[in-house]
Amino acid sequence: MLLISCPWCGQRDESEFTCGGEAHIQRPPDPDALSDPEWADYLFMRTNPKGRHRERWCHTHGCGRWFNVERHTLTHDIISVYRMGEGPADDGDGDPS
Amino acid sequence: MTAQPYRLAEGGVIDRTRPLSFSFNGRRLTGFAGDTLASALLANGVHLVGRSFKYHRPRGILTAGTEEPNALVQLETGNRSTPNLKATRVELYDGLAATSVNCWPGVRFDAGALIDAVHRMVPAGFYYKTFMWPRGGWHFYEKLIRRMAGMGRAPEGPDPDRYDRTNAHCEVLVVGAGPAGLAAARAAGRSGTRIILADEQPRPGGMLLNVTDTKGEPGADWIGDTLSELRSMPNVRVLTRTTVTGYFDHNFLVAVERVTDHLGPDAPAHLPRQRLWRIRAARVVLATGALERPLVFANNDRPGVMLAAAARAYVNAFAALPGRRAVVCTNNDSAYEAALDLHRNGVEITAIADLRTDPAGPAAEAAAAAGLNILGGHAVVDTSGRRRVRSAQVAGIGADGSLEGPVRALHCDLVLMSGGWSPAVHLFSQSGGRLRYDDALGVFLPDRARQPVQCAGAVNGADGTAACVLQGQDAGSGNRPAAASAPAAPEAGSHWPIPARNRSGEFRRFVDLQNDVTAADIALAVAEGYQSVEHLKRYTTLGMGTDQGKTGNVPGIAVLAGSLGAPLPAVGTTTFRPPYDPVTFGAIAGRDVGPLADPVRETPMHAWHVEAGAVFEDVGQWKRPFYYPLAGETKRDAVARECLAVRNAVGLMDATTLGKIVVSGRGAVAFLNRIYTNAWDDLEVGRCRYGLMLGEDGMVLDDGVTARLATNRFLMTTTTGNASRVLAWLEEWLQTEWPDLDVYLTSATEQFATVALAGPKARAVLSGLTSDIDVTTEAFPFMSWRSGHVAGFPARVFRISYSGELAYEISVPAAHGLSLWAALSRQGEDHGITPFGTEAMHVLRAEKGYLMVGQETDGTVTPIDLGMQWILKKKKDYIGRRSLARSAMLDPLRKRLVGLRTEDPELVLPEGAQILPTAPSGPPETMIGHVTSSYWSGVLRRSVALALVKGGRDRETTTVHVPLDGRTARAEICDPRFYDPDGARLRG
Amino acid sequence: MADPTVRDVPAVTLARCPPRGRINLRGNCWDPAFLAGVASAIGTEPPPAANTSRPAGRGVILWLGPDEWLVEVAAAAETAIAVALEDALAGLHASVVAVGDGLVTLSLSGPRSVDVLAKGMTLDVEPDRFPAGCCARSLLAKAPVLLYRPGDDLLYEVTVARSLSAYASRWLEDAALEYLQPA
Amino acid sequence: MTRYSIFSLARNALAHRPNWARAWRSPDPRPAYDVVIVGGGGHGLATAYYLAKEHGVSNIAVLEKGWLGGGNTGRNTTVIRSNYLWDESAHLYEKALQLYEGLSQELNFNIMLSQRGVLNLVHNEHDLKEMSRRVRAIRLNGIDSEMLDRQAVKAEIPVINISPQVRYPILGASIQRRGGVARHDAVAWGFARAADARGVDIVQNCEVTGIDVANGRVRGLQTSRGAIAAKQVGLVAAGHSSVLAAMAGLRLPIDSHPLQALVSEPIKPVLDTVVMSNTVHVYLSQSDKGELVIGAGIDGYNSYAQRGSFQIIESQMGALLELFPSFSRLRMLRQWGGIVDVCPDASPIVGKTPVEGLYLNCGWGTGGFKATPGSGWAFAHTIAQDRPHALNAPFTLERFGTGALIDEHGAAAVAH
Repeated sequence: MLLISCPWCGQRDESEFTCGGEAHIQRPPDPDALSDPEWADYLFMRTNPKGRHRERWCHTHGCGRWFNVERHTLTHDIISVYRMGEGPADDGDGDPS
Repeated sequence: MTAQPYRLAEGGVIDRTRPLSFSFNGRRLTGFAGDTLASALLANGVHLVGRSFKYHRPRGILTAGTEEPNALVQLETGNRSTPNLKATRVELYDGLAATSVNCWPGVRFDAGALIDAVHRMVPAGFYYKTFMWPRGGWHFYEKLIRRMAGMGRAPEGPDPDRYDRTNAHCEVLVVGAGPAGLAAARAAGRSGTRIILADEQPRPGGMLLNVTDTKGEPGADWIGDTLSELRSMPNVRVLTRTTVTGYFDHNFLVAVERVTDHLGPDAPAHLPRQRLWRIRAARVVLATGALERPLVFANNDRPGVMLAAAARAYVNAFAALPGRRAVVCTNNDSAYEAALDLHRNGVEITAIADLRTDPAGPAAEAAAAAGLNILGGHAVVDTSGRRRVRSAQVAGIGADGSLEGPVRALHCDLVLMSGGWSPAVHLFSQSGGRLRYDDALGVFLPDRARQPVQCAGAVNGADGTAACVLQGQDAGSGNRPAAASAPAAPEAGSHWPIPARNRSGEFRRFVDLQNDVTAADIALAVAEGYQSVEHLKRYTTLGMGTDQGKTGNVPGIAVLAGSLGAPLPAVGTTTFRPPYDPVTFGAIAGRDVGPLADPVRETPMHAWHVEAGAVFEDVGQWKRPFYYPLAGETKRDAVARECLAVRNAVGLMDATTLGKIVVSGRGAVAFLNRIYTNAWDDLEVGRCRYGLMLGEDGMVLDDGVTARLATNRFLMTTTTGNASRVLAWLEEWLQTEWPDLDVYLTSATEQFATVALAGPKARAVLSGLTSDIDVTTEAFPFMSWRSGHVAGFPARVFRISYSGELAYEISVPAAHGLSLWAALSRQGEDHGITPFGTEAMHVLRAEKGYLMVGQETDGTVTPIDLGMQWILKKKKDYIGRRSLARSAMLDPLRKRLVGLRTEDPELVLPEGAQILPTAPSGPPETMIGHVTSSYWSGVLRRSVALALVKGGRDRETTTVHVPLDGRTARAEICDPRFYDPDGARLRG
Repeated sequence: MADPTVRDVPAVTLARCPPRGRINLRGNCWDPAFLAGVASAIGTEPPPAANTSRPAGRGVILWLGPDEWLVEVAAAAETAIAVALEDALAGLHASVVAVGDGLVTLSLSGPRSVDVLAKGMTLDVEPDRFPAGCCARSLLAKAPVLLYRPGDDLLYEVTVARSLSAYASRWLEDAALEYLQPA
Repeated sequence: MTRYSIFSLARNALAHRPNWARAWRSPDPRPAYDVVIVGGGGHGLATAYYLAKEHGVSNIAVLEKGWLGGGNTGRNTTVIRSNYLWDESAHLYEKALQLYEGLSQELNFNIMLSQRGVLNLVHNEHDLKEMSRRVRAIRLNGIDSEMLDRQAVKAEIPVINISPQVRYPILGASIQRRGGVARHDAVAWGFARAADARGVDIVQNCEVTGIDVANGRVRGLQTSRGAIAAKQVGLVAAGHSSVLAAMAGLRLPIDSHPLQALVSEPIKPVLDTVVMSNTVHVYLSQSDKGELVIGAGIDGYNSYAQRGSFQIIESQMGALLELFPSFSRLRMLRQWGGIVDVCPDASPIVGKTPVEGLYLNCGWGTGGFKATPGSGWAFAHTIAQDRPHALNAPFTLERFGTGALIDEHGAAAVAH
């Protein structure tokens, strides 16, 4: 059971959150300009790393905000938490919130 | 009342003033308050408690705790019957009734024991090598095997007991209330922060409870003092009868408190039977102690063979003698203390066979001083006796580990064994902590932790009470506990297994007593190539019993290492996983069962529907009226009547459950343009528009009508089932992709009660209930909305229609929903107003060829497939647009929506029926589509059906074949708009 | 922990509060105009700090999210205050939606109220961790709720969607059962 | 290879010492192979076996990072069935089921296939319609499937609660009688033993650390036990597909999630079929040992940790007790997790890659065990012929570009 630090509300139990998968996948500004495989890369292809993973979570049953989490997919340690539009914290293992 | 022939006259924690009557396998016996079932059985001289899993061998009581592999019982009968409980953990209560498991007809004479006679035929993994004939024959053999397997029985009938689940937060969780745990809790508690101390026993004290002579180290007084200090601290919560059983990520631990198990079926009904604690701890101190290991010698499984420390516990804590004449076999000092305690209480210690050639030190000296017969370099190599051990065969063990000298049979009724102690590292390992093998101690110890956790006491290798207390204090104060102290005496680690005196004995050296895994099985697995410790476990079932290998795993690893000729640490351990001790399903589910299994959501008009006799349909968590049968009506009758009422007069339907979302802000139009496939710029305030949402993959996600309330304010509706999903999805786009758009979304689903009023008489009914809304077509045209009052309540009225008739949806604040419904019913009486349910709604819209999300769509259907190109913007982008242009989406043979007209107008095709281009010729058939919606249409006096068919309406007028059960129907592909295709009625 | 030995007070009391007016308010709390607009309509600025509340006239304004608040007022005042807010915030990026009918508030009080809540909530609700005035959205068992502690006593308000109120209420009754039987 | 039978058991029982041959060798890897299969689970071992048996490939290695069968093969809930909606899936899974039906004899290893029937419960009107669609399509594909009403469900499963008074009453079920369970470890061991007998080198404790690609063609592998050259490489490592593919520069439409399962203590037979419910989200069967084997859905986050969150177990138990209130006093004995590689359409990828000589078999999500022999059979064909068999031709990586997905979310709404 993860304990996730919402950048707004602080530490809350995983059950209040929804995981939205890999973060920082931008919707292409001009989809028509893309080939089918390029569009598929946006739509379906994922990094799915074993290690540090930047992902989106939503505090669904709290403040309702989406935010980013950098989490290790093997240890489940949360390395950093940062708001939408922000970049991840420096390579420390501290929790910026 | 029967006597308790093996009960000591004094001592122990039992209360001799409170005798308790109980039965075991139908025999009436007596024990005392404070007894476990095991101690009470021993006090009565009962040793044969159960039968083993595979060979059905007689088994007794090996341990005094959670690690018990043998003494499993079925407690009580009927709906409170509980299988596979460890007699060593069952607290005695008056009237307790227990029976042995896995034996027929009884524990003394068990037919299953025939297997034991042919045990050589059925070594580990034998079932992989036979039962293969004939092909598919396993299902037959399996029935026999299944009957033989399986231990106890499932209860009969629903569980009458209640279970609780609760959450707790603390700064320090201390697991185990032995000396280390008590000291840790006290040290932590003095800081004033929140502490939880959990222990599985009814009384704190741990192993100290089993010791009478503490030789000057902390003892009963120290426990008492510490406990009273802990109880005086308001920040400390002491949980007894509570087993911490799972250690998960981010210091989340699960514990089970047995609240009333010790009271039996007469426990107060308002109390939960068990409580599951979900604990989030900033820091954890594990003071989980150590478990004594058995020794692996021939026939080490007979009733009367017991771990030395267990025997000591029975004598000291329960005043129950496990025998009168004992032989001791050990490879370490701890068994000497047990031997001395038994000796002091009148048990004759025939011999102490010590695997160490030259036992020395205080333990051996004390035993020698007491006149006990110590045989250095000796071991018990076999036992005899059928249902109870009658003698132990003792022989010398040479330096090379082989038998030496003559084998002597020593008469006895008890064999005590000690193979050393294994730290209970289970929870530490579950937490992700690494183990290391300590050569000096010969054990796996906690090494690097992955979470904020510390180990203290015997689990950390500490020896002796004083050392445990010191480590506990350190850990409790947040300091790193001192390193493990040196062992009192080095152990002989090389006698796994102890040599047998003959061939047959070689096959009877048990490692896992519950699953009947022998040293020979392990050797066989190694010989066959199952050499990884995980393969060994799976091939032999070592450690997979209800005791989870707490006693057998380490000896098993040692035997494996011996067979491989590898050092023990190279073999490693299997992964420790939750739970440490089995957890009751009911406790895991908590109160999420029965009426609270999942929320039931009801609309404000629910009571009316119930009163009207509605049959309900589950749509997500909502209960929606499905149809309203009159007396004697079938579903088809009722639905037909409801539909005709809407077509010919007027009907009303509860539409409250549809999702409603207020979209407001300067960016609202831009937002809708991106979310919906059609354009929203030109929608005037006061008007409504139908919209279709796609996923980014181009597939239809949801649909609904959105009304423009003000320039920058819209009210969007969604389908019932998708309401929360759509809101979440919209929020995700807004927050993550388009933060620049000035839009706020607010759910208004629960704020309003909504009634759909549909049918040619709808206007007449509505006009009678409103004075401030002009309901004429000119003033209030199709696809517009007005606000005002209906039946005196502030209302928004939307002129929209899903039935194809003149229709209004009237929304009022939820509190007025029931009154509005009642007012409409009264007002419509003269017009024949009829409540209709979701099924009639489905029929009405299908007659019109309208799509229903979830029925015509299944996540693989595009708007083009549905013939809805008209709703797709040509130029501007929207979610899902690019996906519609992918090559596979342009395939002319994609399945597209059509109508189906059955040749036999009376025939209503089953929904889900598959469509073939030609008459069936035998499987596999070529299927070109399926029926998505199909109903009897009362107004058309024939069946109507919608279908998704390859090629779609290009096939119009062709005949397709629909295989039904036992016959094939023919139908013609047609326009899906069966009724009023031009829409004259809904605009009227 | 609460002292369960206090006599004459039921261990837990569960009640359904009378209907209230409630307004869901969205806006940018870094925009002085928004703050001033809200203050002019309800007498106080929205609290910027997470999980806090402020008295607002005879009602209260509760933090729901960084740009979202719930204004609680008397039922009869809901429409007027919503209009006042809308007028005060006209032209700003803000949203005012009356939601009073869609929500139901249950109150839970008594020395064991914390224990009852803890059974259904992962939130740390002990009095010193969830002080007077604190509010938070979370889950009570399977129902999304807004928890609010108005004062220093052990009274907690659980606000839940109307259609889930029967579930929440039944759940709390069931959870409280073990504290309500005679010893 | 000693032939297994009742007679060989008897011979060994009477022998002074048992004399069973090793089930498989433990060879050191050779420097080069014609075909290297990465992943020593059921799918990988089956691939190697069928390559050797059906296609005469003789120089094959299977590389396994840990111990063979230690991934999802040894962590699933052992359900086998072929009742899939879409033709493409139905044909592939049916091939697997047919191979399963003869597998014990073929491998001379009892995989304990128990065709005790798989029931999919239905709890609402919408699901009734879906069931009708599914059962009819499956039957027309020549695969057995039936619809049961409420009372028939009770007849099949006497211990189930069909009361209409519960939260989500049971309205009916579909059943595939040829479905059932098999012993998961035995499938891996049986294929391993049979492949080894045909000369396949099964190399355990050999982790692949790199894939050598030159001029668009695979050349070999870097491993923890040295470099190994290979003409063809098949990646079949569920739970690590993305990691391996990345070594060859490929991105996959896959997310890896934990899938948890648990067993009860062993009890006497109480449940003779496999029961699944998508609506209340649980599925279970009773093993021959007597344990109830229970599974549910995946955790929502990406993970390679083989463990998940406790809340999944809690909701699974609530669902179980809704169907079987009398199981409340039984106890969870063991709990574990696997890593499942999930594709957006809940269907696998079995086929070629943009790298010549590199083949991919992954994305089976929660349902890979039931496909094991069919997957291996079709993948072996794909490698041997350098083109997919008709059975796996639709399951390409390219489908994510064209949009020709095979959406089986209905089939996998609950993990299995």
